Amino acid sequence: MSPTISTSSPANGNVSAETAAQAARSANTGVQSVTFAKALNTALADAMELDSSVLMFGEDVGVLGGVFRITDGLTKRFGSDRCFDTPLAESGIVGMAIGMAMNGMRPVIEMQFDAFAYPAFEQIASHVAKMHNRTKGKMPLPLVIRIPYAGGIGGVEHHCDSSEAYYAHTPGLKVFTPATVKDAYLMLREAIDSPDPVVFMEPKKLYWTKEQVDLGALRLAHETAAVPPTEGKAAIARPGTDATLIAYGPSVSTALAAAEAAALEGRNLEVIDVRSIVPFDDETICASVRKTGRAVVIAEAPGFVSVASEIVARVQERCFHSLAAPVLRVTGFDTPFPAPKLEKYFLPSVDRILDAVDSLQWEEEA
Amino acid sequence: MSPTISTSSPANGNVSAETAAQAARSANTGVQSVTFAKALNTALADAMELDSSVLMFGEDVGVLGGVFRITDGLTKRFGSDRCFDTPLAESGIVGMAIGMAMNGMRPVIEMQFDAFAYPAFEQIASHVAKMHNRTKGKMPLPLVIRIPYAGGIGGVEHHCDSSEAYYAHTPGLKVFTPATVKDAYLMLREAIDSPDPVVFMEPKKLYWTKEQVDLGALRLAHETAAVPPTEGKAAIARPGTDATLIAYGPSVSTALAAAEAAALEGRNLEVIDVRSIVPFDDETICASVRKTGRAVVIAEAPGFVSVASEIVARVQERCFHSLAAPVLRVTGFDTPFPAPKLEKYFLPSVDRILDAVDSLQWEEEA
Amino acid sequence: MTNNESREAIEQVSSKFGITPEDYMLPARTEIHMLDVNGKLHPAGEQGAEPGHEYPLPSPAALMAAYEQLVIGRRVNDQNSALVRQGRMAVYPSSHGQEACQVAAALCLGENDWMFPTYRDSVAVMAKGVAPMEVMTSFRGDWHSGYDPNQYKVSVQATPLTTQLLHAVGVAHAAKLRGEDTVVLAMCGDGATSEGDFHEALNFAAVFNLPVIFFVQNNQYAISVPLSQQSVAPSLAHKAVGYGMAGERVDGNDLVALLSVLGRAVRLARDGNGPLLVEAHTYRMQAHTNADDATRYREDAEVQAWIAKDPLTRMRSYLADAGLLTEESEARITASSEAVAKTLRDGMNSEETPDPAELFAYVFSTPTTQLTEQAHLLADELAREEDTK
Amino acid sequence: MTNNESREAIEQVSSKFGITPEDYMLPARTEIHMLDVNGKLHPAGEQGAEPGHEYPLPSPAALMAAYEQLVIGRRVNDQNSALVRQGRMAVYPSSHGQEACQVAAALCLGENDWMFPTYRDSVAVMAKGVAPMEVMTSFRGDWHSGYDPNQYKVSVQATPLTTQLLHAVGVAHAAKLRGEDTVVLAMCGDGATSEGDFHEALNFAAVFNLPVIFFVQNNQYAISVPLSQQSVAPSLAHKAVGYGMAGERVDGNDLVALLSVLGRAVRLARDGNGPLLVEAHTYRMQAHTNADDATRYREDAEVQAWIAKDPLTRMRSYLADAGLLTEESEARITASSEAVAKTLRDGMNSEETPDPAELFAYVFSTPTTQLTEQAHLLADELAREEDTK
Ligand SMILES: Cc1ncc(C[n+]2csc(CCOP(=O)(O)OP(=O)(O)O)c2C)c(N)n1
Ligand SMILES: Cc1ncc(C[n+]2csc(CCOP(=O)(O)OP(=O)(O)O)c2C)c(N)n1
Ligand SMILES: [Mg+2]
Ligand SMILES: [Mg+2]
Repeated sequence: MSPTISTSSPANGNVSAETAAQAARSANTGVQSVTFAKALNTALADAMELDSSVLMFGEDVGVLGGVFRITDGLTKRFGSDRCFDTPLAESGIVGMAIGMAMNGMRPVIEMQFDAFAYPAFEQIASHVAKMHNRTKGKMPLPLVIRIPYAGGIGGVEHHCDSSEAYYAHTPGLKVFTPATVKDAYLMLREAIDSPDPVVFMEPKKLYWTKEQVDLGALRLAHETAAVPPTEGKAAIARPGTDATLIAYGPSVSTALAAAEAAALEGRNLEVIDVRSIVPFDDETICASVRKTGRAVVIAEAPGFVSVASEIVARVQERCFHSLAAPVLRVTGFDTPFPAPKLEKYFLPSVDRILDAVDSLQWEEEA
Repeated sequence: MSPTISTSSPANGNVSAETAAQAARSANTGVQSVTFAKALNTALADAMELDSSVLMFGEDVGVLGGVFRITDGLTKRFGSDRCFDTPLAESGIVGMAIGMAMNGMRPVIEMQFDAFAYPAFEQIASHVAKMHNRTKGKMPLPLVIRIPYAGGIGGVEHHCDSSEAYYAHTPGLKVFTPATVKDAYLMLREAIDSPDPVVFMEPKKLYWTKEQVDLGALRLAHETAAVPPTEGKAAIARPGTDATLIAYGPSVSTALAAAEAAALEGRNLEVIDVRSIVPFDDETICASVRKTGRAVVIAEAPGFVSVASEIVARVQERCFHSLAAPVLRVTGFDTPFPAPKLEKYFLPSVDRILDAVDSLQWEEEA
Repeated sequence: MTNNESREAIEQVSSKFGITPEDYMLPARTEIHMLDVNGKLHPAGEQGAEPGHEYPLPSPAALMAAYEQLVIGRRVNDQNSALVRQGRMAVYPSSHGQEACQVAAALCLGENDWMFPTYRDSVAVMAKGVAPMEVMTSFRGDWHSGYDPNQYKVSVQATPLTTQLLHAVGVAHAAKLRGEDTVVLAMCGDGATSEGDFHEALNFAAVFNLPVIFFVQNNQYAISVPLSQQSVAPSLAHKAVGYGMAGERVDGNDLVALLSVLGRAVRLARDGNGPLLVEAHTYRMQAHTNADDATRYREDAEVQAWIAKDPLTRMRSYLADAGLLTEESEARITASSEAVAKTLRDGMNSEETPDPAELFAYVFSTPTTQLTEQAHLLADELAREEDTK
Repeated sequence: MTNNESREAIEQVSSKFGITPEDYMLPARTEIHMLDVNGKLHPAGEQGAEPGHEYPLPSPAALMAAYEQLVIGRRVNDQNSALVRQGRMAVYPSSHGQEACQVAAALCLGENDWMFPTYRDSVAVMAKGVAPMEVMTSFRGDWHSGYDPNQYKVSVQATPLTTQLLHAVGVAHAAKLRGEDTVVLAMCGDGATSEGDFHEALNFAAVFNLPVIFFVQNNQYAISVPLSQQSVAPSLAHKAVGYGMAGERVDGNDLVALLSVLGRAVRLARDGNGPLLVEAHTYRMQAHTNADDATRYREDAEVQAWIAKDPLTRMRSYLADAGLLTEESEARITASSEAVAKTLRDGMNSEETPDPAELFAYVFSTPTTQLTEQAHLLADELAREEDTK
């Protein structure tokens, strides 16, 4: 390991890094078919290029590029001081990241799978979330914990947990989860820029989804602040009038599919992509529910004491008089995530969402 | 450490244990002023006396009797094979308890304070909660994790977390929390008897509260099944008609005080003590809300994605047409638990509950 | 007091061997190895043993029984990898190359002794007697675990790394409290030694003086991360002294040495001398799982070099040279390995699929009201689906 | 490669000392001690040092500076305990008896070096320069931490045991990546060594070859649990070899030995030889905190025996005998310790109370909409309360 860290930003005059950066930039120019994984990878690379204090580390993120290849090529491009493997210990990874953030770095760390972040829970709940507050802001912790989460990939036990509730319930953590390729890029850049710690939940079933996106333009838009921030901002994924489906991460596509199906039956559903669980966008969501008068919240995690519960609670508190029916939930069951052959029964499905929508007491309108 | 474990039940003919047991029993006979801590201590002793597979271990629970003295005297009475200190490692404590439960024991373990259970989070979420399910019931885990929790004692950082949401969200864990001296005894006995793992949350501010209780009679009632089970059963702590306050653990006394204050103003509030967070008693709670038409949920934990959120969500889903107003929450703020001098502002107070009750849209009745 | 018991045990055993406790706890200067790469027995003085670290040759019968399991183990690994390639099994982390460790881990234990395996230890699990199709339940994706741990004294194959070592400690502790002489063997990989639970498990076992063998298969990689980035200790076995227990390292591709080292460890543990840490040096010949691409992080030359150390060929040469392995016995062993392979193939063909209602059946001993409601929701959906068919 | 750097560093340093890497990593056969209980210097051959584990006597100036801090430290401990007894401070975990460790931990570091203390290390925190009243913020119950870690290069006093060792590793790693020669000293107790984070921190520091001194104050108890129930290792310093780093143990009531051992550790670490583990044997003379009752778990005789080893009297005798400590210097030192005590007493009298609005101000860099709403709710309540007064 070399004793000094060289920023690889072009300004620094590092020729080979500059070449790599240019090559990367030109490869990203123009509208192309881009995977969610590639968008995340590019966001990391762009952030690392811009700021030499951005580091990436975790298990298998170096030469291998991560088990999902999200960090592919970063070690090669930025060196093993900037993107590297650690010994196999999640509490160690988070704890070391805390110290690095205390000392001027902006670490981005990867937990290999959702359930494998649990060994780090004390470091996350007792330090990542609290250091800024404990020191009255004198010791902010700008770090990002990337967590591939949720199911839909036929994964075995411990590889499919939707663990966002644990983090969302812990004051001091921001919790983001993108559902589109474009948001994957923009929200990860925003997370890295954030002065506060962000738990960045990546729906692993989306890694291989594609969209037509111009990553170069997104970079420019982000770096010139030409795009509105996603932090604390839900997105209207599909405008509608009759009822609101509120979803995030892996459930947004299911909600959209349900809305398509409902449209065939003559119901025009609005779909909201929550995106930023903490901070939460009451405004957009309540505006939608006040307009439609009906809402279903969709999430993969077991429903009990979940983010979905919170959304239901908030919506009924704030929109009570606009509601024509109770706010319903379609969530994972209150069971451990099942083995691959059973996951289709566990996960919120289009049919289950349509059933919930059907039960929103439409008869009373008539 | 002696190689064999001797059951200290009288049947076994162990004279000194028998004498100790008799002494303990006669000391507990008759209605007396009993602290919450003493009720827990007696429940442990009674369970250990009855069943030699019940073990108690953790940090400082041996000679010291625990930092809250809940295990006081157990090592002396049952020997250091039955109640003992471990090295200082919470994941180790929970992990070893899992193995003991796999091999015929019924361990009861103490986490010294709420936030110090976090190092054990992986063992709890990935094994305690899942072993029974993973093995299709072939490997049940009858173990109890005792966690002193919540504030109200002027404790320093990490000593006052209300962490029940983390456990309640994790399928496979039962979560109990008593609010009365009688329930402290009965619910701990039930937890130890349960074939399923129970996270037993003890509101530490109640440890020194007293009630007139006959522990001997409670023991008999429990062991002859002469009392109805508390698992999955909420209690009506105060009957009322105008609105329902739903609380648990440390918040029940606050809710009762608020109800008393409201009574002076002519409002007759029903107070429900949830007791068993998992499984949850929809029946009792919904019956109350359907009757009163109004509800406020009270809990110390930060409100976002909390048990309180869940209760609000369930109640509005199930009682929507009976509700005259949204179900409101009075909870801890979405901040880390504050330093001692600020905790009074953080904790749900009688006034804050009364404010919430006042805003339940009474005007529309008139 | 527990602690005194541990201290005394270490002092007694080391004085029995005529060495200091520290010398007893530190591993012998080199790993223990008995067979060279050609299957020839190393001369006694060159087996790595030293005072207090002495290892006798196992009996011919034990060697032959182990060889049979070795052949079966290799067959199981290759059969399962084939089933995965054919898309008939969801995932299989192969222990190809590590079969000597797998077999020794199972065979060193008595009937009432427990084993705590990982995802990679299916061969050890079968060698301890678990029915092959019960092992396959999880790799087929039917349910998380398919056998009854109590029946076989084999815990579930652990996925969250290192967590199982603590369960092993608990099982041993419970047995000890009841006065049973159960020994527990807990397995993990080189990568897993970095987790905090490794530390806590070894310490608990030592402080409570429990009969647990911690058996680390150091196969040089944790997915893509080589040992050198996992630890810079002289060896993983050197960690033992930090807990007050004995550590030893052994050639993990040498079934003879493994049987001897693990066999002695089990005897020492059963006799009340407390836990031991055994590190076996071996190599993961294939990718981490079928989902992994090992060419991204290691050279083929490295893999090739380990072929020369294959545990199976070494053991076969040794047994043949020793006149223990005849053509008939070889044929019989091949036949029994083929029979296991057939069981696996046949099992994969059976079309049994799990019942969705079981989702709710085992969360608790009795489903809660909430779970029963959810079960009805699903049953109702499925019934309506049936109707519309 | 990181790992090679670590390995090479250990090989180089041990060959420089003319011993094997293993001998360098294992602690010297006995603890290092320089002053006997009467403050007489042990003869050089009886200080515990051995080849590769050699410790020079610190300079007179360094000893005098340390003695001053020792006197202040004792005064701070006793003043704070008094304030707690008087109900003027909420809680104070005293390091009475451990002041030599406290002082050496602070004084071995350079200005840009970082320290990671625990709840018990207030004296070390002050000795590193943190203003006394800023330390008191948390013990008064005003806020969780009262000083700016960056300003003093002193992290917050950690409560969740052992977690801070990993933060120390991170700080060292960041500094190293920027080419700075910062050394980091991370403190914990004997009990804390049992936590998994201890293992992970030492391993990370070793693998990345970071300049971190892990300094364990083994004061024999974790609340009520004696060391013998925490570990049965030959010593806690023996854990080092399991990570490939050097360990040493030292008399923790001997300020001279502590300064020498920690001073050398800092030099070795700064020179790129990687992390070190130093275990100091000392004793917690008072209860765990004011909330604890130590008579429940230890005999008074045991406590009394440690009075004879008091770090302060030993150091005073030595300096007086050596002619370094005169009546004037003693008077000056007493005066400066009284000044600190007065600052503490005065600080406790000031009636400043925290502003409830601050509850919401520091959760994030900017309060979220939700927090702002909640802040308004509270502000509104308080305003109404004011009104009704
Ligand atoms: C707590 C935890 N973190 C991460 C993982 C993901 N993971 C599965 S296997 C593995 C590598 C394990 O390496 P090693 O312990 O050497 O065992 P091997 O696979 O080589 O047999 C990793 C990182 C996991 N299963 N559990
Ligand atoms: C993770 C965690 N578990 C439990 C505790 C409660 N606790 C506070 S101090 C202490 C004993 C620590 O002993 P040791 O490490 O020897 O330090 P000492 O107090 O003796 O200085 C315990 C159990 C804690 N603070 N953190
Ligand atoms: Mg490995
Ligand atoms: Mg201590």
